Amino acid sequence: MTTTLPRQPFHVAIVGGGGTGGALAHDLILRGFRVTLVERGEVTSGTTGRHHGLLHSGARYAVKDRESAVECIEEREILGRVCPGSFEENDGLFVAITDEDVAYEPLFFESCLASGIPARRVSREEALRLEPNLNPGLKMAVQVPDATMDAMRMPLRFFASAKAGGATIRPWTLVTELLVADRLVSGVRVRDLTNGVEEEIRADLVVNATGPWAEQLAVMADCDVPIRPSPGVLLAVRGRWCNMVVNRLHPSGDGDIVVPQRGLSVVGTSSWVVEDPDDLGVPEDHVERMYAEGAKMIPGIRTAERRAAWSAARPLIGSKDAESGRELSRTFKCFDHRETDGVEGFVTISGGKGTTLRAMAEATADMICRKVGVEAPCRTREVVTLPHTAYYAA
Amino acid sequence: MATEPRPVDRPGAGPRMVPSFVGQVISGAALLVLLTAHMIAQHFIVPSGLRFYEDVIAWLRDPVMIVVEVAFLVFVTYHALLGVRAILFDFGFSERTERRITLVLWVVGIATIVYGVTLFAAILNAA
Amino acid sequence: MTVTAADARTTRLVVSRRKEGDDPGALRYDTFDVAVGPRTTILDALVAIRRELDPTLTFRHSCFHASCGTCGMRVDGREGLACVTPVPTGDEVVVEPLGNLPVVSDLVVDMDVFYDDFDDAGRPLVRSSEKIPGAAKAEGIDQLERYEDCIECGICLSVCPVAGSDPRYVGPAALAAAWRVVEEPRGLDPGPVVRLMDDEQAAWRCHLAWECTEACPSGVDPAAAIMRLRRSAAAARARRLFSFGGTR
Amino acid sequence: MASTIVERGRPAAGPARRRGVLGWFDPRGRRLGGLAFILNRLTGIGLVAYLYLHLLILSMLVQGPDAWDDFVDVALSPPFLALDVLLLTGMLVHGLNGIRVGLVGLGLVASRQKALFIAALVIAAFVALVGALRIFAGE
Repeated sequence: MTTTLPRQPFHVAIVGGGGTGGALAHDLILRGFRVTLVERGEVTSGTTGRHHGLLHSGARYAVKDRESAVECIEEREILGRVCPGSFEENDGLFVAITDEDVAYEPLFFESCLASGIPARRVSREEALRLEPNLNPGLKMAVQVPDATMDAMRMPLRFFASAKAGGATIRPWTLVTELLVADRLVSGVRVRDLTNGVEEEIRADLVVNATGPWAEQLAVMADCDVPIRPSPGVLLAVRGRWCNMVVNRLHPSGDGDIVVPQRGLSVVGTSSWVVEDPDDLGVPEDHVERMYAEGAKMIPGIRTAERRAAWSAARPLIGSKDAESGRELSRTFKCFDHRETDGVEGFVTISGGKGTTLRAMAEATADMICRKVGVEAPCRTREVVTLPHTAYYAA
Repeated sequence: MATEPRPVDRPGAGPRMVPSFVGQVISGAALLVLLTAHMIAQHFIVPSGLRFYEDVIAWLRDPVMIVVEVAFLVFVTYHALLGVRAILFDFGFSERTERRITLVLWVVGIATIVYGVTLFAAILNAA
Repeated sequence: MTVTAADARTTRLVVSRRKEGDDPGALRYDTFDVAVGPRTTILDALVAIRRELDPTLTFRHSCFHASCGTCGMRVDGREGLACVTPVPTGDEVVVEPLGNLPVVSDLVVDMDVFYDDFDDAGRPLVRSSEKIPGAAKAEGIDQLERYEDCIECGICLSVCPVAGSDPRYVGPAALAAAWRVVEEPRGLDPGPVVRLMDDEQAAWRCHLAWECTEACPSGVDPAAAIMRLRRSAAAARARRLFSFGGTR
Repeated sequence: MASTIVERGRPAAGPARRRGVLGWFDPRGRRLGGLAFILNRLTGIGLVAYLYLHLLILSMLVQGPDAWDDFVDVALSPPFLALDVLLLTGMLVHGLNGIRVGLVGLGLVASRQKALFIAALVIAAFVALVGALRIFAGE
């Protein structure tokens, strides 16, 4: 049974103003839904904004997680089209420093090609010409189409477009409870933090897009989401030490990526697992490791001035036994809680990463359409988003 | 008391003839020359420091000095009142009030110059 | 933020809690004692207050590394990004929203006014590439004053004495954005931008207090941009003056 | 070492730094350029006041030599001479800073404002000192 949307549009309440929530709002608006998005702070203030700003070519996942790699290279191309001007198309360089790295290279290179990622082998000399600050002891490098983005402003374009399309975006709005009766979620109870007013927002469907906070929200409806908040430490040093995204050519590990961001270079990252995504801390030994590992690729980082060090919690899907988070997949997953917990009107989208925000939204919106029995094709692959400034400007 | 900002209007209609800042710089540059002349001439060249009545009158009878002093009067008045206007405009009054301020300052400026020139003539006549 | 016992101290944060529509004269502050370590920033402390003491505290933040520009505020009266401002060593620190923008709630200001001007100035451009293919050096990256470094935090507007008394002034960020378009037009015609900013409420309004440049957390130098914009505007006027039949 | 809420709703005398018109003259938190702005505004207002005072005083010349020379005697007393020094200093600061404002403000040397301000202050201080010595020495 498929129908078009009724005259009184189906109302979706999205909880969580990260990149996923913003992209979902944009997607649903384009499909004719009515959308209200609530976020307890400023939009992108959770995990999204703390992202290192890499628009993945997928090369980082090519060897171990082919599915994520293919997802990335596809999304990279789409985002380049629908968010023109939001990226620095600087490419990425995977540098081999040790003999082990060199031994790993053929597998890496072939995996990139097999995932559809256009990779190019670069000699030591050419690598040093492209990036003079690289460790002169490097053996060889592989160039891939990575790019960098502004971790806040790129997602903001989706919020801007959703808002212009009629979505209600409410930052500073704290969800105090889910309205649940007879295993049916019918909306959220919120508190507007700007004026203290409590109110109910009725909705036909509530989407939990709270990333690493997904479990905290899901328990309000007695649902379970296997999300592990897995923080990583990132370090920003002053100076633009490279123009391309510099990665270590080896299996993903700590401190093996340097992303240029304006006049800063961001070194990432580490990985562990916590219970509360609001209480991450920034272990000083992790910061030290970022310095040490980053300096193996770009020696100047060793003595570069520290601008900031912070932690961001990835929302990883996986068992509660996970210890470091590295073993968990970087893909995303939609949960229809009717199927997982017997609760109707409630959907969770989590996992994933910045690069796949649009794909996550598409998958979630597809699922919502199927649930509701509505046929409305996804348009976010074609519709160019508004500039980020449109989110604020009148 | 803190000023609560109001919505911003778009910039005005476009370039004026001469931006008031440029007017201020030009008159300021002229004053640098004239004021330096005024100060050096009156307080350093005349041995007594141009203080007593006879010295002043003798000084003012020099036609070159008449020109210099009148030019000085015009530029200093222009520069001073343009400065006052800039300060008043920073209060953020309405455009109508600003037009009135400009008008009032023109009147004050012309009155000042007329007063100064008249005074000049009166002094020379009285002597 | 986890603080180990060894280096922990307690600092008193006095935080502005004014809400939209409150009487601007009626200032209200809440006081919190927060455990801090040597690396604790104002933003860390605010996050701790929200988590442990008062979930209703509102403030803007996103990236935690001076890249998004959302956490501009005034700490002991001086503007800065909370995420890179360490908690001062004194007993008490006053945290207030940016000035010269309407307060929405607590430390949150309404950025609409800021972005409205900004958009008119020529939308901030993000370079599609900083790489010069085959170049041995990333040329110009150190030398160019890159407007893209602007993170739209609003701090320059907050410190500006002119914007402080007259909101009609378009302000340093918008002017710096305009200058960026002139400096590196990338195929656009910068003429209309120069003409738009050649205005008593725009480039000519600045009184050279230079506070914007001093306060900018991202090294943009808006004040120098305004001065260069003036030079361009003056040159454009001179060209119009000496070209017969030219219209402005 | 638990965090605590100490007090709610403390009213305060005012923001840490004043905004609005009085904010022009509040030196707290200002840097060099901000101080130059304050100084220029204050000396400018002072000089406008002096201009009109000067024009008023000159009218005494119309009343003939006796009135004027009596006034000059008063003006040569030390308190008045001190005011002369103040006036000279104000003119120097405003004038020399004015050169800086003109050069920088037209974009001719858009990035040298600090050095120029320091130079203006140094020269102003030196000339004011020389001037003060001469004024008090009665030449």
